[in-house]
Amino acid sequence: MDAAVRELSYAQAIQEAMAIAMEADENVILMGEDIGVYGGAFQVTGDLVHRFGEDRVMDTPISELGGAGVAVGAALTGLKPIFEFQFSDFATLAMEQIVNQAAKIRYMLGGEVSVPLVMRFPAGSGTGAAAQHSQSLEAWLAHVPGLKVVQPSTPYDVKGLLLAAIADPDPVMIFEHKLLYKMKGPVPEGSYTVPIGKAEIRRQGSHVTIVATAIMVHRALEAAIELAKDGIEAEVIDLRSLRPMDTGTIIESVKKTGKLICVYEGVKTLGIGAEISAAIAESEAFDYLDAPILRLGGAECPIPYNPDLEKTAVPQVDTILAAARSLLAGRL
Amino acid sequence: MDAAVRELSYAQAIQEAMAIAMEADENVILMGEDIGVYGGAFQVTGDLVHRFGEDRVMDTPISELGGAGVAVGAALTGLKPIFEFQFSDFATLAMEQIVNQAAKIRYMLGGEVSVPLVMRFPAGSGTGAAAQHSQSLEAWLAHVPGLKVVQPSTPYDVKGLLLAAIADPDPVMIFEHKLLYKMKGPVPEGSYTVPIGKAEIRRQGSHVTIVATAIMVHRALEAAIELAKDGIEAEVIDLRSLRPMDTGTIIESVKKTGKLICVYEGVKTLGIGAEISAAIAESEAFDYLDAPILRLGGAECPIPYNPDLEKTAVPQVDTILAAARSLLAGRL
Amino acid sequence: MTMQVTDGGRAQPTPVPVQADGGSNLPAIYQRLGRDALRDALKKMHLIRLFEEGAEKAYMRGLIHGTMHLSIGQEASAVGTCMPLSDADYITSTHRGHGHCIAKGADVGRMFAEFFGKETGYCHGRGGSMHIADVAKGNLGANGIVGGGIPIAVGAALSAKRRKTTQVVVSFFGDGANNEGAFHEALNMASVWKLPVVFVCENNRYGMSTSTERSTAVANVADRAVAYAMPGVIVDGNDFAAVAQASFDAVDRARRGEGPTLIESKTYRIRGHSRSDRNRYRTKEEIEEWRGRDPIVAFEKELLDLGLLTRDESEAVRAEAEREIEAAINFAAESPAPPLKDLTRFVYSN
Amino acid sequence: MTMQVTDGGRAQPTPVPVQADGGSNLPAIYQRLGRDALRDALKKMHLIRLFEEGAEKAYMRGLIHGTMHLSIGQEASAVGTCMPLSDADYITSTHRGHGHCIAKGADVGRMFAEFFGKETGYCHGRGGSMHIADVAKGNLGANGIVGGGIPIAVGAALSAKRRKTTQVVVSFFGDGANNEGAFHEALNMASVWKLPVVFVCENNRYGMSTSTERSTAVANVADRAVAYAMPGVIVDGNDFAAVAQASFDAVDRARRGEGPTLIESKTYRIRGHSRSDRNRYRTKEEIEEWRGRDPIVAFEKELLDLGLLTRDESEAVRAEAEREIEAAINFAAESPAPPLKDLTRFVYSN
Ligand SMILES: Cc1ncc(C[n+]2csc(CCOP(=O)(O)OP(=O)(O)O)c2C)c(N)n1
Ligand SMILES: Cc1ncc(C[n+]2csc(CCOP(=O)(O)OP(=O)(O)O)c2C)c(N)n1
Ligand SMILES: [Mg+2]
Ligand SMILES: [Mg+2]
Repeated sequence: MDAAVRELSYAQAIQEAMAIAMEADENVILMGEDIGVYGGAFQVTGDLVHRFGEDRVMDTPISELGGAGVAVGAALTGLKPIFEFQFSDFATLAMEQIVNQAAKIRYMLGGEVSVPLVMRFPAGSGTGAAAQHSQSLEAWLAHVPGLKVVQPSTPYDVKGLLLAAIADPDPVMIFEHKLLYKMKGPVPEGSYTVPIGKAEIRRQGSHVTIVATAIMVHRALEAAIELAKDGIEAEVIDLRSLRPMDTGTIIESVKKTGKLICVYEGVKTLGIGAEISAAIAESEAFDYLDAPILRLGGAECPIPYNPDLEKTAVPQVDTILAAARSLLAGRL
Repeated sequence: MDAAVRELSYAQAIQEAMAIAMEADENVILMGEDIGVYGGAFQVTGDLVHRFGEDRVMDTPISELGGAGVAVGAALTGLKPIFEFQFSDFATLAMEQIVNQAAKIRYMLGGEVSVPLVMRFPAGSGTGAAAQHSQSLEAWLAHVPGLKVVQPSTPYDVKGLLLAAIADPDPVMIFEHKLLYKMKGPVPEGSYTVPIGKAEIRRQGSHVTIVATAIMVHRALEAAIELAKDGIEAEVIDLRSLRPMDTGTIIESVKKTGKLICVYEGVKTLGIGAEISAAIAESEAFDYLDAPILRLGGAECPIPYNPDLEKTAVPQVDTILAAARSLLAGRL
Repeated sequence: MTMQVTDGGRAQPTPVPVQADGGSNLPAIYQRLGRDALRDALKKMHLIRLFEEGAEKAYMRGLIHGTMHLSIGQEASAVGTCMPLSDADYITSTHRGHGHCIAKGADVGRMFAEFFGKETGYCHGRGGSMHIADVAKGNLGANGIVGGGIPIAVGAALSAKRRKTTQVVVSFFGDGANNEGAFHEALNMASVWKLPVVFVCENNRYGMSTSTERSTAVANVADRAVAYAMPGVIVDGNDFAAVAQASFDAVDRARRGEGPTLIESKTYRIRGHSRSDRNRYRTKEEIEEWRGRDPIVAFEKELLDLGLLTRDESEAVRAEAEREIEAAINFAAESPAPPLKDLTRFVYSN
Repeated sequence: MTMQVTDGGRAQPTPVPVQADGGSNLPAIYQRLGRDALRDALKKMHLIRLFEEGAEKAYMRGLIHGTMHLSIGQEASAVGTCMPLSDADYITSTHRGHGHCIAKGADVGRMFAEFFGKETGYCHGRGGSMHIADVAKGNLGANGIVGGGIPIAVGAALSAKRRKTTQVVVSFFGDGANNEGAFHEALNMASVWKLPVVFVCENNRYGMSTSTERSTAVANVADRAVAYAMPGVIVDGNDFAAVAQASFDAVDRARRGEGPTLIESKTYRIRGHSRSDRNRYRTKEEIEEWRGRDPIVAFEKELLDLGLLTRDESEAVRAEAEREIEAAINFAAESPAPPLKDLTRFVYSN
């Protein structure tokens, strides 16, 4: 990447994407709880309200179901709302509008309408906010046809994917890991998009494929550096899009490495790793597999409050290291 | 099974289980929309209101979120509510109470309470009710630690699993396929339980393992009969419990057959088959697999209204036949 | 009613002057609407009734799978409410939505085609009865989720306001829906943001089997309007003039930028909730009593009494409606089904 | 307050007779409560204030991860509301729940331990500040979901009624919560079923940064009570006597089987919403003004003026509270953390 490109935090990159879209199209509006003068619970909208006014950066009442429905209705009739859930956990209140309405209206109406809606979900654990503010529910939405679901792991990607989402005529759900908000990285100025539905190989390797999402991409990359010291070359793939999923890139990698580890923060059972694993196990890559497909996902419990327990509840660098080493033991 | 055992429909078996539990324990109550004098949208509660009174067979207002929350509060404080969603699709309105509260309260409170709650979800397509009344969302709930999730396929099992659920101190979610309600089968009188967490082998076979859920069990069994005519012996496993899942039974079967097909009605991507496949691909059974793991799930679209499209959207006997034949082609 | 629709969506009725025998008995709203509009309204009410009866027959003959929710008895409410609306105005509708759809100007042929699951249907056979929409005429769709359309309507109103049009949105829903959280959240936001939306609760006394007495803490749904600082209006939903008047008042108010109104239209569904209803929760007497208050009969009689319609015209209107329905059913029956290969078409735009 | 708790849960206060200088100025509720209960209430208010300040310091010293929501300024509301409740009565609480927990009789040691994530905490370190509960004392728990506790309270009330006890449930929530669908659905059901529950909205003027004017269509949350056909009562939430009186009235009514009440307790949170709050949505003047209405200062002064408390006693009450808090923090700091191997303990009962 161009060394001259300035660095932005993940949160700033999101804000910049929204500002660009709002400058370009006055039908783009932001909705959410405390996104105005407060700047958003994670300071993602920041000062946008001063730039675009309260009519376009709308604080909603604490009404997630109704708010989501308002966004759907607005999207159906000419606006392009970007709706922020304060924490992704609160989407549990709005699943009706997201799943029964936003995802299905176009289909139910035989293509006569579309729902150009973006929803943003601050997700994940690590902030000490306990069980009701730390969930990773992306797998739920990735299960729903009619939605597109992305989970960017870098400032560059979140800006590009958000701009792609805003340009997309269909509802796109963006899962943002809270621990990434302060992460910095190069972000070009101006408008660009990252295609929805494309994974990205973050590190090349020949011994094992590690497919990771969100913050786990960074943990996987850290683990890969350690593994390289043992002579294990891990290929790290950042999944980026959950629906549609870029199985092609994973298949090619597994054909090369013969081994697959999926790393994700959502609960292991039926988390996104279940789909990655199953997609590979039913693909042409099956014949290249020479070891079981491992999944490292969230523990089978709610996220605990105690910080040490909390860390134990989701994969860490060590978890990945141990898994990769045991998978490759005697197989290199 | 004892030939003298009378036959009941699946709906009658549910009703009988509820009546037995209500006779035995006056703290068992039923809640739901139109479950009283109307008898329930699918006539499952039937005349129970006349037997147990309106105080124990409570018609709620059309308030799924609040109703579910009331059930949680009642369960926390001495009652054992059985809450009926009129269609499982409406659980989208109550995910907050189910997932943030019912599933997590015991954990969040460090074991100081439990939530002995049963929720019933009429699910599935095939009734011409279109996209918002035909979903199979069991995978969502099976993703949530703190819940137990079952999906019985026979009148015998639904009675036994429901009685096990009522006796269970933790929240148990029962997915009932609407097309099964009228299906008849032998059901012993009196109280008995079917253990939560145990799969059942419905047919023995040595060439391929078919794991199916709900109505797909019957389609798989039909397909197995056809396959047997070609000399293909399919082992059909009825998963029954999604959380916890009985992977042991599947692993044993796959060790024998070397081939696995998962058949389920939920959307293929991240449906229950994803978990079955992934659980096997990471298990000791991996080394016995000699073909890709196939998944036959719902199409990647909302359930359409037109009846022929609707059928095409979920696996049918033919789908299973074709998949099994192609998987086994040249491998027998 | 002749309408001139401006860009912004304001309806410009050009009423044919009324010179009726009715004299001072003539409701002001009839004066405002004019003869043609009134006759058109009557025809729509007939179309609704005949559509529902046709649907019922088709169901009995096995032409339809699934279920259906008929609005027989509620025709005045649907048609009266839609009188002030132009095609540029929006409605959101419910599972019991055939009447709203016709009232908003839909073609009964495409409606039957949808009902029969045909490619020529409004939703290309993908949606069926519970999702019939007619976007060109401003009907954003029926909804299978009780209360699901209410926040969507508020969103459409937000959009109308933000895009600086004079479009108004009407959200239909039932008495049962008024206990959904979506109702509460949506009405609150509409009021806080002063949006051009009219909430029309068609109170037919039951949500499925559950009477409002057993489900709703207040005697009238409109009593809840104070909780949202908006006017709450109760009308006899079987009285076309009363409904139309209340709707005009609320729509005018919304167009003036004064915010939302909650109208409660008291009516009754003559048929069961859906095909599986055994009517155990209400008495035959109650049904008979309401059958006696048939809104079409009453409206027709009123127009005749006021001299706004002759017997011949009345026959002609009905006959025309019958012909349209017959043609519609034929069109639908002969239309092709969607091709199976198109199963996943329409999931995404591209 | 000396309580005798019967099986059924009815509180039986045995008040120490009040002979005060206050004479006819003495609020009736003080007569009812008696000196000991009043002094106990004052101590609880001190405990809450000191707990919050201790929490704040612990946070600053990095002893706590996560966030916290302090109720400084709202002490009279929490303590006053809980006066008529016995241990057998239930409450449901909120993210801003430390005060409710102490008011309901919790041990501050186990509370701090929970806050510090320790095994000795009320939730064995699994829940933290946002989930502190004290089931033995009837506190069913704080809740991280705005409005999440309201339907749960209604369920507990349903249970109390069905089990034929005289238990009453109080559901605390904020002004922001009154726009959640859960509020609407829960209040409606409580009213339709006449359940023994009291809804206490602690209106501190903001839901995070959003003022009630910008979020809520009505001037007072209590104005919404009519939508549920229940009494709506507004009290000065910083006036202990007013809160206690309103709570007794509502709880008595609930125990008599007459159904729910909605109390709006007008108060103010002096601190920011949580640690990340920069107070951009309100003025310093506003905060200062409310600081002048400190409920503890006012209550203490009132008790002194009425002769219900001497200066010495007042010092002693405060000193006792300080000692308890200090001991609590030490207990918490020295307590062991949960073992890592117990990560999935408590997910299921067996
Ligand atoms: C969220 C939701 N809950 C329940 C249902 C099932 N259901 C369909 S219609 C209906 C009754 C609705 O009553 P009301 O709102 O009064 O409308 P009406 O049928 O009387 O026109 C119910 C319970 C549903 N479709 N959606
Ligand atoms: C369902 C839900 N939406 C949003 C939030 C984030 N949140 C936490 S507290 C809060 C403000 C609540 O305001 P109010 O009910 O007035 O209580 P207060 O904080 O003023 O005590 C918000 C928006 C949440 N926890 N739950
Ligand atoms: Mg109704
Ligand atoms: Mg507040």
